[in-house]
Order: sequence, then C-alpha cells, then structure tokens
Amino acid sequence: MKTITYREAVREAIREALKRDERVFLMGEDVGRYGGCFAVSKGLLDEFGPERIRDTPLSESAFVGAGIGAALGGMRPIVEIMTVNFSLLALDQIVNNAATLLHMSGGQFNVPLVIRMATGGGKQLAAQHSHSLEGWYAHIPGLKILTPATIEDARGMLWPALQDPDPVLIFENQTLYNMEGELSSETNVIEIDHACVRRQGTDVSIISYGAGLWKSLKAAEMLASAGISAEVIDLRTLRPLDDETCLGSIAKTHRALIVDDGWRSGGIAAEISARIMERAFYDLDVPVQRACGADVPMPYAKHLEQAALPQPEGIAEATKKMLSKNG
Amino acid sequence: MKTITYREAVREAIREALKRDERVFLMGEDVGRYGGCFAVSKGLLDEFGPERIRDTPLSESAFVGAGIGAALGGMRPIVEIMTVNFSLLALDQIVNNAATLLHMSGGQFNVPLVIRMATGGGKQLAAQHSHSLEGWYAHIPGLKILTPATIEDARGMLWPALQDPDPVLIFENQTLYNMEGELSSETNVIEIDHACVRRQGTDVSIISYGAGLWKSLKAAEMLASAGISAEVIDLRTLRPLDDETCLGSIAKTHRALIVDDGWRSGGIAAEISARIMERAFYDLDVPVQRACGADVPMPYAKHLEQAALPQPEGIAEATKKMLSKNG
Amino acid sequence: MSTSPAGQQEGSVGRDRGLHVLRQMLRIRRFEEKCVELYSATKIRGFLHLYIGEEAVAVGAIGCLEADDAVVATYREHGQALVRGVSPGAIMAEMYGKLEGCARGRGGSMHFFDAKTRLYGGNAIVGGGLPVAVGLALADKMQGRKRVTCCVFGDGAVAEGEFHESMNLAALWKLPVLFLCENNLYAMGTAIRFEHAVTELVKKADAYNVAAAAVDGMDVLAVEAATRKALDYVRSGAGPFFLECRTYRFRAHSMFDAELYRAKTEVEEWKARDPITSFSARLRAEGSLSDADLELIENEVAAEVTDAMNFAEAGTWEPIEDLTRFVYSEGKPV
Amino acid sequence: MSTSPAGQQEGSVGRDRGLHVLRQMLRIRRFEEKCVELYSATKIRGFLHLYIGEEAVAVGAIGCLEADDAVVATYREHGQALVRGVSPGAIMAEMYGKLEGCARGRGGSMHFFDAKTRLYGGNAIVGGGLPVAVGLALADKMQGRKRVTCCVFGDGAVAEGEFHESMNLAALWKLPVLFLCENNLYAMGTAIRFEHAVTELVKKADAYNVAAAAVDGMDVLAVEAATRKALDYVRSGAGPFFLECRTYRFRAHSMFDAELYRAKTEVEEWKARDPITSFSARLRAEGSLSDADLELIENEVAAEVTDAMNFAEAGTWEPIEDLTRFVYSEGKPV
Ligand SMILES: Cc1ncc(C[n+]2csc(CCOP(=O)(O)OP(=O)(O)O)c2C)c(N)n1
Ligand SMILES: Cc1ncc(C[n+]2csc(CCOP(=O)(O)OP(=O)(O)O)c2C)c(N)n1
Ligand SMILES: [Mg+2]
Ligand SMILES: [Mg+2]
Repeated sequence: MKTITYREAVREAIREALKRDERVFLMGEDVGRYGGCFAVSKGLLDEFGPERIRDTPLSESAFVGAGIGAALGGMRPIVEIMTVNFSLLALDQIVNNAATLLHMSGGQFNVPLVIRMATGGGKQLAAQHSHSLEGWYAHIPGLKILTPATIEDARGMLWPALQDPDPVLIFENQTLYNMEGELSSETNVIEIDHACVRRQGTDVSIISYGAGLWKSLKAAEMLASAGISAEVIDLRTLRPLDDETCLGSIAKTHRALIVDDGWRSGGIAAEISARIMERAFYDLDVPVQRACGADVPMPYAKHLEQAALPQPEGIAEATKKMLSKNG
Repeated sequence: MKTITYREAVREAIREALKRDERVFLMGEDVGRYGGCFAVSKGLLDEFGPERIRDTPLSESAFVGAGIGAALGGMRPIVEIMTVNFSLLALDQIVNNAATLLHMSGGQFNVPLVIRMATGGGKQLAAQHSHSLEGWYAHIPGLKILTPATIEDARGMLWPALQDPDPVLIFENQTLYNMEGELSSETNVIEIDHACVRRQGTDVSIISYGAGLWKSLKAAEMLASAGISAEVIDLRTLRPLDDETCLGSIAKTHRALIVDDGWRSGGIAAEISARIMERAFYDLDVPVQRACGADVPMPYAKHLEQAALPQPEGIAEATKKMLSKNG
Repeated sequence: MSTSPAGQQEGSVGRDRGLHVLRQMLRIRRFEEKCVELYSATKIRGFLHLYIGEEAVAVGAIGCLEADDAVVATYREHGQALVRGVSPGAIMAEMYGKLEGCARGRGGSMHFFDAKTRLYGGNAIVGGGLPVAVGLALADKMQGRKRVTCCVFGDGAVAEGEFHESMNLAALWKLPVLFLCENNLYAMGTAIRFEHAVTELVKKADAYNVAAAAVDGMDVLAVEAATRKALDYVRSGAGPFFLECRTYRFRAHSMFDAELYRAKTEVEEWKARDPITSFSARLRAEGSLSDADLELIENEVAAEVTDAMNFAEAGTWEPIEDLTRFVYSEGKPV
Repeated sequence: MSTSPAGQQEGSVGRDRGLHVLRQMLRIRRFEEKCVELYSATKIRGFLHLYIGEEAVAVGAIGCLEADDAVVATYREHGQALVRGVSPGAIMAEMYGKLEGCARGRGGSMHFFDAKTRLYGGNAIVGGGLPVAVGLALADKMQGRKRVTCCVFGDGAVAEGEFHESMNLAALWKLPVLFLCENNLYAMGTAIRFEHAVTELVKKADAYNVAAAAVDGMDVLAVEAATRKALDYVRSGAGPFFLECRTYRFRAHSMFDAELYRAKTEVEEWKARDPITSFSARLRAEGSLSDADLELIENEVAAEVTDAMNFAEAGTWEPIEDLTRFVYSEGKPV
C-alpha cells in the first residue's frame, strides 16, 4: 500500500500502458512540453519522447479523428481532450465515426480508441468550462463511458479500456485530481463493466458516480448519525449501465436517490430512474428521486456554483424526505 | 381551409416571417440556388434575393456562429442546418455560445436566433444521416426545442420562435415533409410552450412528438378496435417540457407509454418517465413504459431500419401488455 | 498499369494500358447507369450520388495506389471502390441492402467498406474522412510502414474546418497522406464562387506548406501522371501532397436534385469533354482501339454489371435478430 | 487620440498623445499586478490569464476603434476591456464574483461583457468568438451600418477549424471584421512551431484573399498605425482584414503553469523589449515624459486600481434564489 493522488494514479496508468504496449501513445493539447493541463502527464515526455507523448495543435476535431484513424491503423491511441468542454468540437468525429464505424462497416472496422477528458464543475471556471457531459455522452450507442471516482479506478480502468476493441471515453472529474488515497502496489485487474457498492446500507440506495460518489458518501455519514442506513453505489461505467447492481440494492432498500452533477433534465439520472421504473416499480416504497445539477449554465461566483451542484447536505435532506414519506 | 404539405407549410411560415419582419433572413447550405435540400425554401431566393436567402459554404460552425452574432447585432436569423446530423459540427457554437451568452453576460446579451434542422430516420440514409437528436438537445439549458408534428405547427411555430428573445431550435422530421393536411387560411396564433392532446382516451396516455405522434395515433386506432381507449399527447416542445398536460392525462388514465424515435438510453423518454415517477408515482397502475429507437447506429437496409424504430404495431403491443398487467 | 514505363505517358498511350484504362472508366460508367435504373426500380434506396463524368479521377488516381495503401472516400465513392478492386457484386449487394454487401447492407451507397482493399468508407459527413485519413497515415508513420493513405473529398469539403485542421496536422507531422480533391465546381447546388473566397483550391495548400498541384480531372492520363508524382513525393517521406483534380459532375448531385443551380448549356459544354469519349478518341487516333476492341470491352463490362446485379438479387436479408450486432465488437463484454 | 494627425506617427509622438498611450498601458499593467495579489489572496478565483507584456496590442489596436464598433475577445481580455472603457470597478467586481461585476459575477475573469461599449466577451473556447464576430459584422453590413467588429484571438486559435471557416465566410461576404491575432508565440505550453506547419501566420490570409499585415506587437505606435490602416480598409467596405501582432506573454499562461516549456532566457530577452519601458524611453528621449509626469500617471493609475478594488470589496453577492435567472430572458414564458 502507498498513498498517491488521483492525478498520479492516472499518470501511473498511462505510464504502465506505454510500457506494456508499444502501440500505445498519448496525444492531445499540451500533454508533452507543458506537462498536461492538469499535470497528469508531467514527466512522460522525457520518459517516452515526443513520438509517443504527442503535443497537438488546437484542432480537436482533427486530432480526435486522427486518433480514430490511428486506431484503425493498428495503434492504441490515448487521446486526451483537455476538458469535456472542448470535446464538443470533436463530437462529429466521436459520434459519426468512432461510434458508428464498426456497425456501418458491417463489423469490419472496430475502433480501439481511448479518449480521456477532464470533466465537471466546482472550480469557478464558469459556463464554458464547467460542463458535466459524461451522462450525455452515454446516450451514444457504440461508445463506452467510464467515470473513475476512486484512486484504484483511476489507476486501473485505463488498461482494460485499452484492451477493449471499441471506443472508450474516460471522464476524470477535475475536482478529484488532488484527492489522495491508498493504492496497493501490485496492479490488480479491474473490471470496467459493473458498478460497485461503496457503502452498505439498508434504508435507501444512493446511486452516484464520479465526484458525486464522494458527496454521496458524505451524505451517508450525515444520514448515519440521523439513524438512516444508506447504501452508496458507484456506477463507475455510465454506458453500459450495470442495472443489476442497482436493482439488487433497491430490492433490499426499496428506495433510490440518484446523484448526478450533470444538468437534471435529460441527464443520466433520468435514464436510471426510468429503468428502475420499468424493472423495479413494485419494489419501490417511494418514488425514485434525483439530486442533480441545476438546469443552468454554470455561474462563476462560488456561492452560485455550489448552489448549482448537488451537495452532501442536499443529498441528505432529499434522502430524509424519502424516508419520512410512508415507507 | 386548404390542403398543403408540411414542406409547403414550413415554406409559407418562412415567407411570412420574411415579409413581416425585415430583420429576418434565412441562411444555410443550399437554401437558395438549390432550393433547399428538402425543397423547403424553393422559390424564396427569387422572391427575396440572395441577401435574405443566403447560401453558405459547408462551414456549419461558422454559419451557426454567424447566426448567433447576427442575432446579437439586431437581426432575426433563421439558420438552417440541413440535417441534425451535421449540427454536431456546430455544437460548440450552440452549447457554449447560443445557450450560455445570456447567462454568462449577466443578462446583457440575449440571442434571438432560430435554428431549423431536419431530423429523424426512416429514409434508409444509414448511420450518419438518420439521427434523432432533438431529445438530446433538450438537455441543454438556455435552448428551447420545438418539434412540430402537424401541418398547423409546421406553419405556426416559426413566428413565435422568432418572437422569442432566446435561441430556439426547430426540428422538422424529414419523413413528414410530404405529409398533406388541411390548414385554415388565416394565420392563427400558436403557443409554443404547451403540449396538445391529439386524441382523447381513458385507458392509457401515449406521450409522443414529431413522427412518433403519427405512429402513436395509428397505434391508438389499432387499440381502439381492440377495445382500448388510448389518449395521445403531442409534446410539441421538448424544452421546456409541459409536465402539466402529461400529468393531467395520467391522472385520468393511470398508465403512460412514451414514444420516441431517438435512442432509448438517455433519451427524452427517460426524462419524461423520471418526471412521472417523481410527480405521479401514486397515480400509476403500472410502470411507465418506453417505445423508443433501438440503441444502434441506423442501418441502411429497410427491414433493419424499420426494426430499429418504434412502429405502430410495437406501440400497440406494448400498450396492450400494460393493460393486461393488473390495472 | 502501374508498371508501364513512365516514358509512354507523354507520347503514345499503348494498347494494353489504353484498353485497361478505358475499361476501368467504362466499368464505373456502366455500373452507375445500372444503378440509376435500379434506383427507379426501387431496388436501391436512400441517397445515391453518381460519379458519372468524374471517372478519370478515380481511374487515374486510385489506379496508381499500391495494394496495401489505404483509401478514405466520400458518399460519392462508387468509382473509387470499383477501381480499388472491391467486388462489384458486393458493392451492388450493399446498395440492395443485402447481407452479402461489402458492409452487410448496413451502409448502402454512401458507406462502402472493404478491409481486404483497405477502403475505410464511404464517409457521408462532408470533411469527416479527412482527420481519419490523417490518423491512418500517422499509424503508418509510427509503425515505419511506407504505405500511403489517399483521402478523397470534394471542393465543398475544403470549406470545412476539418480540412484546415487536417492539412495542418498532416503537414506538421509530415504524414503520408495524398489529399485528393475532386473539384467538380459545385457543392450540391452551390457553385464554387459561393463556397470559397479563393476558388483556386490548389492555393489553399500554401497555408500549410503542403506540396500541391492542380490537374485536368477530365484527362485520365494527366491525372495518372500527376498522381504518380504526388505519390513518389509522399512515399519519399517528404509529407502530404494536395492534388486538385478539376472535373465535373454530369448528373444531378443525388437522386433528389432539380438542378436549378446550373445551366443546361454549362453541363453540355462539360459533357463535350467526357473523359471516356476523349480518351477513346485518343486511343483510336493512335490506333490502339478498334470498334471490335470497344465492343469486347463493353460486353465484358456489361457482363460484370449483370453479374453484380444477379449477385445482389440472389443475396439474402440479414435476420432482424442481428440488428444490434456490431454496435460493439463481438466476444467482448459490452 | 484617434484625432492626432497621422503625420505625427512617424516622427515625434507628441506629449499629450504619448502620455495618454503610456497611461493606457500602465493601467493594464498595474491592474493585472493587483489581480495577481488578489488571486493569491483568494479574492479572485477560477482561471486568471494575464496580459502583461502584450499591453501594446490592446492599447494600440483597441484604442483606434470607434465608440460604436464591437469587440469580441478571449479569456485573456483584461487589457481589451480596460482600453475599451469598461469600468475598472465593474471588471474587478466581476473577478470577485460580485453582483456589481460587468457580468453580475456570473462570468469571472474569462467572461467580461459590456453592452455599453459593445464588448461581446470574453470567450473561453479558443476560436469560439470568431464566428460570432463574423455574424456581428454581417448584421452591420445587412443593416447598412459602417461599424467594425474587432475579433481578438491568439496564435493557437489559428489552428482551429473555426478560424478557417470564419475567414472564408468573412472574405466571401466582404464583412467588416478586423481579425486581430495576438501571436505571442505560444498556445499554452505549445510553441508555435509545434502548432503550425506555417508559422508566419500572416500568410494564412492569402488562402482567403483577405488583406493582411504583420506588425511588431511590442511597439504600441506601430500597432496603432497598422490598425488605423486596417480599419480604413475595413470601413471602406473592401472586406475583412487580418492583422498579426507579434508579441509575447511575460507571465505564465494562467495561474496554473509551471512554464516548463520555455527558457527563462527567452522570457528575459522579450522582457528587455517591454512595450512600456521602451515607449517611456522613447517619450523621454523626445522630451515628452518627465519623472514628474510618470509619477503623476503612476499615482493616478494606482488610485484607479485601488478604487476598482474597493468597489469590488464593497460589492454584494447575488442572492442564491437568483441562480436560475438569465437562463432565459425574463418576462417571457420559458
Ligand atoms: C457536414 C455536412 N454538411 C452537409 C452535408 C450535406 N451534403 C452532402 S454532399 C454535399 C456537397 C458536398 O460537396 P463536395 O464536397 O464538393 O462534394 P461533391 O458532392 O461535389 O462530390 C452536402 C452539402 C453533409 N453530408 N455533411
Ligand atoms: C477549444 C479549446 N481548446 C482548448 C482550450 C484550453 N486552452 C485555453 S487557452 C489555450 C491556448 C490558446 O492559445 P492562443 O490562442 O495562442 O491564446 P493565448 O492564450 O496565447 O493568448 C488552450 C489550449 C480551450 N479553452 N478551448
Ligand atoms: Mg463538389
Ligand atoms: Mg498564444
């Protein structure tokens, strides 16, 4: 066991991948000489050189598309889009090429591409730099969407993503980079296709992911001291969703609250709620609730930004309401 | 009363807007000399000239952004993106500028822009040309999303959209352009902020929009002959959603099925289901169901494409299942 | 053909080479004429973009590629696919939407794919193929392979941001890409003067220090010669090359086009420069083509088209249960 | 200032004009030095991009604009906003996140907006402002107004597809846009040779037939003269103009930048060309600036900065209930 940051965990994962597979390379804006916008790739240029740690011009559509082409050409690119906010410029490549080529070619051309991007609000970066669109991306068939919330997942999800024959998007919440945690020294194999129960509970299932996991765990603490036992689920992967873990938990708790930093309307929380409706309606004691980001472009002012994002207090409050209602 | 096509209705609406307000102009690829990809704007160039019927180069991001700037500069642009499939290239402008400028500027700069685009599958245009992303766009705060399904709405929704101080996206389902229908000669004022019950019923509420409305009405016919009375709702506007009309209907029918051509996972149908869960849980006799597009890039082959989209038969089947289950 | 001495290109064409080139152009022309029939017969659906009039470009350029080079094309790719060597039957079956199609009927006319000949589509987003081509070339360069990726696109695509970003990236990294621009003077109904502030597209390359040339796209030998030069340059490792082929679309943009935007006379003027007619004339003039030769070729080409159609007719429909196959690769957890 | 005889530009600067220009540059410099303090004091948060070293560009170029012209800037827009005449207090309050800020505290350092002076942001998506500027100019042209839209962007933005599309559109439609490129040789940590195959950005304009010039961005008078010429051209209706100002960023890209990508010596060399120092020297040399003058200006500028800070400190927090205001315009059904 050693203590490292989420940032270092991602860096170690990239470094390991570069060592294990010579087809792997990292490409994106300022990943090399600058050391990465969030210092994730700091030092990798010296270690692996400019061919494999490739600084790109500001051309999101071209270098994401180039990642698709390089994947088709036998490489295993890790394309870094600095933040999800800029990925909109590459969306055509992601949706119309990466996600569709396998199907459109009748199974001939798969795209073993990994795209990493920072996501999320909470840093006072205002409306154009605070999007949480990972749930939105989960609408696209052909993509897989990973949202590592823990040090272990930050360290462990990249390799299986690279082993995947299809495009995988990894969303790293920018508020987590400085988070410290324990990591067992030996690399243990990580599955990317199921959710994890991060805290056991019996009264309510709090379903979350990414930064929301930590807010949910904080809320669970508060609830515990109020005598409420909350189970906290970390989805880990937003596409495909692991319904079984959620439904299994709800079968036990009969209540579910979904936590998502993304805008409430039409977000991934709605999809989860709809699935519970369809598959666990008769298990529910009370309607499923959502604690999501407010439907507003993110304001710069801290107090407004915090109010726009779900917070532990609000999550706990919403949960208490669910338990006060019958049950 | 006169009989016209949906295409002609849109054209009349554009023509009327151009006549009523000199600030209005139409801009997009092939809207002029070609006559419009779907012949919607045919003849308008001769009538209004190249200044107001403006052919653009293939530069979606630039001409959509130019529409935003022109709106800021006092014009009332109608920007036509040939189809929703190409709008991904302009998404940064739509999400990071059109939808955010008012908020980001603290209320100083609103963007009175209308963007029209054709949407939907069913024409054997395959994976890159068959997207139904209107529900996906409805996730973005700051935008209003209109989906005219009827001749009357095709004719009537443009003007209120142009009167709106904020960006409005109008999605015209390409399978509807040839649809014929009656239209009262005098222009009657149309509200764009509420849904409409297109068929009264008592047993189940079928919630739909766009092309889905007509499939739902067909299904309702089938159900009627099976002794089931289905109420069919046309959402008309996907953002903001008119919850009251849906909830009012469900209070009566206690059952809801949502029909959406878009991909099922993370689509607008999920949002509607989640809202019903939150606000009408105790009114429901059976869980809300969804009849949506399959989670697959659209295949070219007709039989596969039809199988990938919700069909009247499937909608009727799903409804019957809901009624056989208790109730 | 790619073995014929370069010297011949200037003077006489030579009979073998001449007949081969003529046959290739006719293969496209007749195949597409059949496609039109089959579209009216509703055997082919969706969008159908014809290459008729532009055959000299595909035959001259794609014909110069090596077997292991790659091609990234557009929705107007019938010609490239045929010249590249994709089975005509598989192409026709694709347009029928049959399982035996070169994309299992999932792609249709706009999306031909063929792993064997390294045809990476058939991309129907204008400009969408350029970044992908850059990436294929990047993979080759990083893996030390001498292959070239030929990226085909139209004059309209040059206005897209992808063109700018892709040219810069390919130049910056000296990637082996042949940017093959089919300038047919129109983007759908928009004439080039309404698309571009600078209509001499070859000049665009200067903004990226990309070597470039413009060539008469109605002259198959000129296209071939220019492509050879371009390919030598690219294979030498000097970086990408931008080749503008000036050509013309004889038919409508697609099957839904009233052609309101151009004068019949303009079309007629260009038809007078039909690449097939002019090349046949040249062959006849030098005595490399006789009526009998032409008849033989036409018959063989007609047979190929008929076989392709029969193959498509005999094809099967993919079972509906397979709808969601290939959303993700098989044998892997989704 | 815009009234001073053009003749003076070559020879002596002249005292009034000289002191005005110097003051403008100092207003930016001192204001931003205070911003750094306030950032460390956590009064200002989020991203903070300093303009220090580049003052000659904003002062020289923005200073030439007429009152009813428009400005579209980037996240590095403190200088443009101050020169444009946005209230320093409102700017500082914006960075504090206060209701009295020029965007009610919703925008922060990257998003200054001011309807009065027609400042349309503060756009934090690189290249994102260019299409908007084209549209503002289109609106002016369609409404027969002689106004100019000045679009400010960096060398990095030139690599984005938006640059290509916007330049072409503006040229095609002869729109009154001044494309003002602040080439500070770096896009974050990426040196221009890694960004562009052609590093002489002024050459990019040829691809669109856009009139262009490059100027020493460290020489405020040269920038001013070049901008005047450019504006005359644009106002004449001849179309857009691309002005490349070669400058340098003395500070880190933002507050999170270890500056691993450039040598201290390079920074020092450029600092030796500090636009404020060199311009002061020139004024002293011609006798237009005395120690007393400088002290007076510094004092006045310091007072302005202090007032701005006090205004921001005294500002109020927007009530949380107002969070969802301005998602849609008010008094309208949402
Ligand atoms: C991004 C995008 N915008 C618009 C379209 C619709 N469209 C299809 S082909 C075409 C014209 C393209 O012209 P060009 O690049 O010259 O190719 P050509 O058809 O002339 O061969 C247009 C506008 C599209 N497919 N993709
Ligand atoms: C589309 C987009 N990609 C990436 C970023 C992150 N980013 C912010 S500033 C910057 C560098 C821009 O360089 P340049 O255009 O030269 O402007 P400068 O900062 O040098 O003034 C980058 C990469 C962004 N804001 N937008
Ligand atoms: Mg063309
Ligand atoms: Mg720069």
